[in-house]
Amino acid sequence: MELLRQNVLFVLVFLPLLGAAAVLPQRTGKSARWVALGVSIATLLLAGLLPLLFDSARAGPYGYDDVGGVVQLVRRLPWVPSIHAELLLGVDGLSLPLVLLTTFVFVLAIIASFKIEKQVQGYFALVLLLETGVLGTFLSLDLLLLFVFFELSLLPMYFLIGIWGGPRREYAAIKFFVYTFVGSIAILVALIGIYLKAGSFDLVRLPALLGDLAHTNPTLAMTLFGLLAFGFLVKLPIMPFHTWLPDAHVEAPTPISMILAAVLLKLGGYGLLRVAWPLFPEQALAAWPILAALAVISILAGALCAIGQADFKRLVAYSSVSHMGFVLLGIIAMTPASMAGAVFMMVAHGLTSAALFFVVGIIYDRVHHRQIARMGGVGATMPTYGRFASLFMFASLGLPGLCNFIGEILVLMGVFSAAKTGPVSAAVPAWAIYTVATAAAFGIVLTAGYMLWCLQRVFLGKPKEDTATLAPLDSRETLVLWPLAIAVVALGVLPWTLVLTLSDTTVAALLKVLS
Amino acid sequence: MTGGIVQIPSASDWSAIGVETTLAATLVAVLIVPFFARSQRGVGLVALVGVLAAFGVTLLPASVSTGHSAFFGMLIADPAALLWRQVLLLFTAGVIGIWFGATSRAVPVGDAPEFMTLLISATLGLSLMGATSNLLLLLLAMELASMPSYVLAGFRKTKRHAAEASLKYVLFGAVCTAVTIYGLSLLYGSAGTLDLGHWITATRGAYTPAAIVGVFFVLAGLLFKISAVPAHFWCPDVFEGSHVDVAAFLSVASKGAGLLLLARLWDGASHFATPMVAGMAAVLGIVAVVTTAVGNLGALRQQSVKRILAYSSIAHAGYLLSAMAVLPAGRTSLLAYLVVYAVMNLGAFAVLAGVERAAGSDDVSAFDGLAARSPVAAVAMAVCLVSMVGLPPAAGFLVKWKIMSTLATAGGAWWWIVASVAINSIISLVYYAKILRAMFLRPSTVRQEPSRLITALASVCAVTLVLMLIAFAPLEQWAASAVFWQAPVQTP
Amino acid sequence: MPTLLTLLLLVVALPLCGFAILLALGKRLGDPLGGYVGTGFSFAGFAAAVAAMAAWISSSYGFGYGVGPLVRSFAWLPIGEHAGQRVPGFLDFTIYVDSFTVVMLAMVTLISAVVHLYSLRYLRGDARTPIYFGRLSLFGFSMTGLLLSGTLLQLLVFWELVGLCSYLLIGYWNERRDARMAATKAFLTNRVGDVGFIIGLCLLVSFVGNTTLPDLWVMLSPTHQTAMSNGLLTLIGCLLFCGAIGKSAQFPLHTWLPDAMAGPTPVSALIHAATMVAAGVFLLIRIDPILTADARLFVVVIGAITIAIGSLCAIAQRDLKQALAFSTMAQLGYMVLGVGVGSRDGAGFHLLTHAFFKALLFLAAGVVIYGMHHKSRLEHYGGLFRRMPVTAIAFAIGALAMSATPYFSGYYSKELIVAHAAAWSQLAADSGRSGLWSLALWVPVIGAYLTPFYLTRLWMLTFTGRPRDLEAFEEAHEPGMLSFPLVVLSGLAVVSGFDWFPVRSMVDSSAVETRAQVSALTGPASPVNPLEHDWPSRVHLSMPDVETDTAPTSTEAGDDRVEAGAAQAAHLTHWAWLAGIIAGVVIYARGFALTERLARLSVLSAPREWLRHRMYFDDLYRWVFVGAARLAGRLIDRLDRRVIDGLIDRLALAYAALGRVTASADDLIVDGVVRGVSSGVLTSGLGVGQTQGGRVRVYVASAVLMLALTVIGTVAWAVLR
Amino acid sequence: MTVGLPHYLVLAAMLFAAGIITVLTRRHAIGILMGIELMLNAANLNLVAFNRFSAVGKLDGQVFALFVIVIAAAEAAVALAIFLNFYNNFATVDVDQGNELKG
Amino acid sequence: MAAALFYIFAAITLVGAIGVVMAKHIVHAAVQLLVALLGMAGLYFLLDAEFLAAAQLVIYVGGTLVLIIFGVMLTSHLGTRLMRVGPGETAIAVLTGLGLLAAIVTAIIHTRFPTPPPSVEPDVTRRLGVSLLGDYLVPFEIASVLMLAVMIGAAYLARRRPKDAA
Repeated sequence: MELLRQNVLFVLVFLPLLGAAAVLPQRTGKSARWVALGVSIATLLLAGLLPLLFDSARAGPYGYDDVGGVVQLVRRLPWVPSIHAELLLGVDGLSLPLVLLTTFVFVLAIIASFKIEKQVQGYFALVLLLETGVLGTFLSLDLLLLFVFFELSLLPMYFLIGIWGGPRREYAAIKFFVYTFVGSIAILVALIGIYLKAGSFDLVRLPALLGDLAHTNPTLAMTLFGLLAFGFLVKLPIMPFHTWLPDAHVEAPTPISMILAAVLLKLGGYGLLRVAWPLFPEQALAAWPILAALAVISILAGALCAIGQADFKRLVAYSSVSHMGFVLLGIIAMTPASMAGAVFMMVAHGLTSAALFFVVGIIYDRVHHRQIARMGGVGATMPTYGRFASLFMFASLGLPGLCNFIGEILVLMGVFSAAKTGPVSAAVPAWAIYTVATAAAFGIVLTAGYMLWCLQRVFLGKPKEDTATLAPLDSRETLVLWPLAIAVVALGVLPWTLVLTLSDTTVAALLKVLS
Repeated sequence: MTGGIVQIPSASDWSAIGVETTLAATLVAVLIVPFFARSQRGVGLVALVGVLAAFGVTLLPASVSTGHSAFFGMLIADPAALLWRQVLLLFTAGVIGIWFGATSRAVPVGDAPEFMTLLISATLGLSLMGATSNLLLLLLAMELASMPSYVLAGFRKTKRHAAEASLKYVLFGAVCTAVTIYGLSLLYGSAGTLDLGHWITATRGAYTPAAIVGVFFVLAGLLFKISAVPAHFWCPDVFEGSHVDVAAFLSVASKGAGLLLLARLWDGASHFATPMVAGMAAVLGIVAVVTTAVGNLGALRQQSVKRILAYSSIAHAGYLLSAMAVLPAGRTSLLAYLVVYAVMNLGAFAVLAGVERAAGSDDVSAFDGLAARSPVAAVAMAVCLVSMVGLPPAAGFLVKWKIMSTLATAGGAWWWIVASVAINSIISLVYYAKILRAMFLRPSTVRQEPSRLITALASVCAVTLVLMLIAFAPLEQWAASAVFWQAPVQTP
Repeated sequence: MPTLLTLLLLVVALPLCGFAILLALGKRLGDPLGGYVGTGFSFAGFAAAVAAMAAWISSSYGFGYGVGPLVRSFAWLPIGEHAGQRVPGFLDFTIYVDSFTVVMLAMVTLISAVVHLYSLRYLRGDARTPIYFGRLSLFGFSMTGLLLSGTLLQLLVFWELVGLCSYLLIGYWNERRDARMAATKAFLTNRVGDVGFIIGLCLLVSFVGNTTLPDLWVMLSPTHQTAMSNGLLTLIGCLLFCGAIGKSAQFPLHTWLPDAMAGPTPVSALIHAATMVAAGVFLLIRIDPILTADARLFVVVIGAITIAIGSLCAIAQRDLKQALAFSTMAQLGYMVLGVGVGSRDGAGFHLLTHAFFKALLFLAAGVVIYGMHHKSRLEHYGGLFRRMPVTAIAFAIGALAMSATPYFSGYYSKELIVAHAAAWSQLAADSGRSGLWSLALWVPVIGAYLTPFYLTRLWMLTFTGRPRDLEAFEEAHEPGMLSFPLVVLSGLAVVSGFDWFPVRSMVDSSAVETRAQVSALTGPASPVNPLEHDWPSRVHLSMPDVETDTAPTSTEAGDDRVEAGAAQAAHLTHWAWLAGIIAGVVIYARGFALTERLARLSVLSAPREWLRHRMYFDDLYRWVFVGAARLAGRLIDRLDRRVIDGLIDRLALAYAALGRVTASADDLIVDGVVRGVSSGVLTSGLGVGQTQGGRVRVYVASAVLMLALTVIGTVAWAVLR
Repeated sequence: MTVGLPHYLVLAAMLFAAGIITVLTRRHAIGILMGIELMLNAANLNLVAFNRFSAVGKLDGQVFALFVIVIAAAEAAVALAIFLNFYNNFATVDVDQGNELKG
Repeated sequence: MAAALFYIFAAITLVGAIGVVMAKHIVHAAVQLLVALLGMAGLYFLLDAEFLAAAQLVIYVGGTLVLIIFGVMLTSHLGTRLMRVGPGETAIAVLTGLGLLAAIVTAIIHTRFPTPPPSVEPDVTRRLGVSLLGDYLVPFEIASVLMLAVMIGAAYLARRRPKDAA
């Protein structure tokens, strides 16, 4: 048992990598697929162990479990002793839900990838490599290691879009790469500054080590925070750094879109929660007006953009921008509800966006285009599919009982209460908070607007020429849709039991650090 | 040391020159072998064995020294020199590997001995460059490194480009050498000694105007070897004109030797906190920034991968010089980067050699669809390129990080260089990505794939790069332990 | 107690089971069978509700009829307990049951059951009936869940779910464009209102950290320590009311309701007449204790405007269902106004009676439409009494009830509201308000005139005169299975107003129970019951800017006023009723003949067009909001692609250009600087035309030049120093 | 005024400058080489003069100068071979003609 | 006397050097170079470096210069006169050269070189020889390797390749 507790995270992170190594030499695409699926399922099962090993009731400070902190299953190995960088993995309430989401979505994405025919071994190896990168990012507690994994997730994505993508894949891949790389470099520079000031990369101890930097050198602290925030906001993405996202999504193959939306965007949010905020809470407060404006702009303009889209997938992509605005808003409000809402929103969006991209993929496989105007009545020709799609679209627009609602309402409640309690209330005038929150609340209407309008045009009505005869869902597609549907409903009904109970103590500990 | 009696070198003297002796023996062997066997590859094999034997010599306990001078102050045996020899010899072995994999069959009968002779004598010179601070030996070593290189650049003598490359190289080099020698004479005159170590400790960081002129002139010669601005012009043309193995050799061996020599001199001088020294550091910093920028910007619009790698090597010289500027603090980063740079360049050039051999062109388009043809080579190349960008999962990330953090530690104006490195990394991404794109995103145009040897060599490099990221500590310790030994000041 | 709770939960769970079964097995069950399953579950739900009502009335557990409400909380989202949340458990799952809840449950399940039964016949032959009944069951679940909700958040959850069901059922015939447009419109319009609701909710959370109803009442009362300023409380009240504006189709978010008639008629009866639209009023009744006088004024204004719009538009509609929809709007306006003027009981009472008679009217209209082969416009009707007498009588009963005919249920409930309105306007007059305030009385009174008028019009045009569409008339019929629900509802439409029938008494009792609960929460030690002065009583009068202790809001004074108001109201409404019916009979005795003639007068044609087009609200909204959103979407998208991406692309271009310029360091430095300087500056004109010089030489020259400049500079610096 | 170190040094500097100018003004490869020889001689003059005037006792400067002469010879040999090779390929020794590698 | 000799030799050297700079014909330049080298040898004599003077004459004049002239003859049956650059570039070159000259001269003038008492020691040539095999053993050997490499390299490049091998 002790052996398991000590090594489970390392095994979890590197299992997909081993899987990638196992996939490459497969002789046939078929065996590569099954090996990849097996590995991803094994990873999911292993991740499923974590909630059992993780003591979610432990309410301690934002520290390691050896002193009763919330970060558990910690394992450290030496890495670069001269700069005190370690191979340091650990899990807490912030990372655990995202790890579960990641492993879950990867299994589904791999099932969804069974149709890939081109260079199958390479494809699945890259997907598994990507999984290692993402899991590593979520589980690293060493800033340098986190950055390494963060970057590691960049390259496979570049290839996955660039090789298996649509007609403009090169453009999209390079745009994605350069955009996020610029963000990464910003993070890297910040990393150096942080290390110089703190002499450590230990994320959990850094807040204490950096303690008085805000007072001794406010300019430096602000610069470092700005660099970090910029890097992660690009990944999130927040307007106006978002333009890589629609292109990347439109060109990426369906499973990759699922992963990109469900998991990779979360790296940005996670980075903000794990790195930028705990390290520089005061700077985050000082930057509040800008960040809040960006969040609101993302919510509203993202939604308006989605209304204006003629391409189904672009629409869903812009909906991600809008939803990620809520995540940012939840993070910046720094109240228990808003933080919990942001964490939950990340998970919920992970499920709904993955599902929606898969929904788009299904119709694309049948009509070979994504023009909303040329679709119609799909609900009549493919009733089961229509029902699934409606479920996910309603989930995405925040219908109660489905998962996104919980995230949105918690974020909104949290932002409103930020005017009364928490660190933000002391730093920002209440009217500003109310203005931001009210503006964000109107995003709900716009979200409903584009989703319903899309639903109406694609799924309702009489079938058009392109959608008159469509093959029904095959078993593989159903196999992907069902788990997502169940998860979307289950998380909407039992948000606490399934997700938030894991994160609550960590959020509480984190808030102590922030205030 | 009066001139009357010839002194007998001691055992420690000989141990300091073991590598060079071995190389000289190899030289002879290479020249003799053709009399017995007219096999091209046999010659290569002999050279390879010789180089590896020399590497073996570096591993002998006798070669390890915490620092002493040998041959009456001519040579210095210290950890830094040892590190450089090890890197150089392994790298040269790698270059011979490239030669085996991509060139050997194309070499006209009878040319192999010449090639190997030149290569090994250049290696000998480069090896010595890392182990001396005597002005005379320094000059001879540089010349011994340079002159065979001039010929190597034009080794494919029926090719117009090769002829042009060697012409440019020799002219540029000769002028630089002449300037350097003039500078050396001024240095000699300003302190009356040929030992630069003594010279530095004697001047204590306060230089006369003549000495300043001398320093700049010598620096010009070293920058030529490093291919840094303003003496970088030769680099792209010569790389393009010469064969890949030669280009690979020049990119690391020649550059590294120059860097090590400069580091040795500057390491001694930088200890003194005088305006002159600070000014020198500033000059080096500016040179570093400009070099990086010129390298990266120059690479942007290139279509020839060889040229891209040439410009990239200029850029990397800039990164290395950035670390150089903050010596002695930057020594570990500099050496660690040098090691990683050698590995990643070897891997990239190996694949390039294989591709050029297969496709008959070094154009980016020759890389089209390499991932489909030879996935292993493509992945290895990708790892090397990613490492050059400075991204995980390759060691290039950590060493670039180390340079940046060293500069940042120095603080103040050095932050601008941190910014320069960061911005340049972004720029560099564009042209490296061009190759990545060709390899992975484009359909294949040619059928042939790089030879197994090349693929294996590149994979070894790639794996080494990844391993060095994971196990960075040993590399770092190695670099950290490679100190420059300073001869104690002798009272006249 | 367990029995009661079990029964209540059963009421909620049974429709959910029905939904689940229909969702899973619907396709296999097929047309009639799926319907039977759904109907069965709904009747079971009704049975459970009736049983619960019985248990409630006879309860002796410290709660129950006249004693106190049943409140049960379960942790649902205990966010922030570890972070030291000020009020823990603010996101609990709470069941709050009082007499009003119980009677509402019975009403909802009853009408739901009846509508299920009705739908079995109405939709016979439609292959997708399992889906229909599934959605109906989901609605049953959501609506009953809404009624049991003990926190505002929970209310919001079910609130949205009923909205979803409404969307799904309006759009049931989604191949019809009007149906799917109407569905989307309904959902979106409701969402606009919901934003207000959500903001209000969030403000509540922000200020008192709780949304549980009994707690809210206590915490927001003026004497409690977390008391908020009057202005803020008003704002919160208005925002929460926004939700009701959307859901109950109040001005200005009323436009979706007439469109919603595109759904099947039973759905209109259940959702858009009897239950869901009344949820807004239900919400208002729940938050009634925290509404300030200013908020009430806002509520009154909205209610009055809605009464006016609904009543007027109902006159001019040519479609039977649309006319009824506007009448629903008007009646909801009455309820809303009722809450505003302090007649919480009147509103609740009217809600229940209205549910019965309006469901009756819709179902009767449904029979007509079904009998006339889904022709719903009045032009096709006429003389149908002969063909469908039961329906005609049922419709007449419903119309009479709604017109507030004495001894019909609507009379009692509407009278109560008008009486309060009269008292309220009198209070306004006493405190020196302008005459405009008396509109709070006059608008309902005029509405009371218009209601019998347009209902008479509808009845006359449908059932009397000669048939206008003979072909359809010949085939018209009324199936018995459709008539049965009419009979049931007709009975209820009559009796539900009487005192012995457990409607009024239940509504009144809920006030007592609520008071008991508030006392229990503040505890016996508390010196003052925070709600002592003005609540709960049958009268709840308050006026903006009037000090509570001087204004006659005390129970006795209020009662006096209401007594006086009731007399005045009875006086006014009796005449209005009579006048309305007579006018209706006179004008429409001969079908459209007289109106056509009247319409030729241009004075009358313009208003008729105005009313027929629903006062052009729809067009206005379409132009302003929908158009604006799409335009903004398109613009921002363009901005995104052109400007932001354009900027990026342009940066990339500039970057490339920079690369091109600097990349050729050779060209630039060599041919540019050296040659440029030499030829341009020193020997102008010579260099450019010269043959391109060699390169290596210029390399050397550049390098030497740079070295020379450095050396010269440094030497100069060193020497001068 | 006796002839001292500065005289020699200035003369060497002049030679060096002459060499530089020669290098920069020749297109003929061998012409450039001659300029380089001049520069080397300037260095040699420096070395010998320094040895004579300011580093007496040892013969470092002279030895150095000797090696420079050797290097000069070697360099000339290599350079001429390369020129010849260039000439074989380009049929000229005009270094400006070697401009195919650029960019 | 020494001063006079210095000025004479200096003049010869300078004349040769300037001749090299100015010469229009490559062969003329070679001749001028010869003059400069001879002048240099004279200066070496003045500086008590007899062996070096001899080496200058033997190696430089006898070896290098001959090599250069060979080179000229091997390559210059084409036009050799016109290989000069344009006036603009010439100006730049001259300015650069003169600028450097000025800088160096300034530096020299402003530098105080160590001036130990001059001591004329005999046996320069012998001592040279000893130190070449003593202190300078390594450079001496390296120089030999260098010569070997250069010889092989130069021979390789200058060698005519059989037609078929290309």
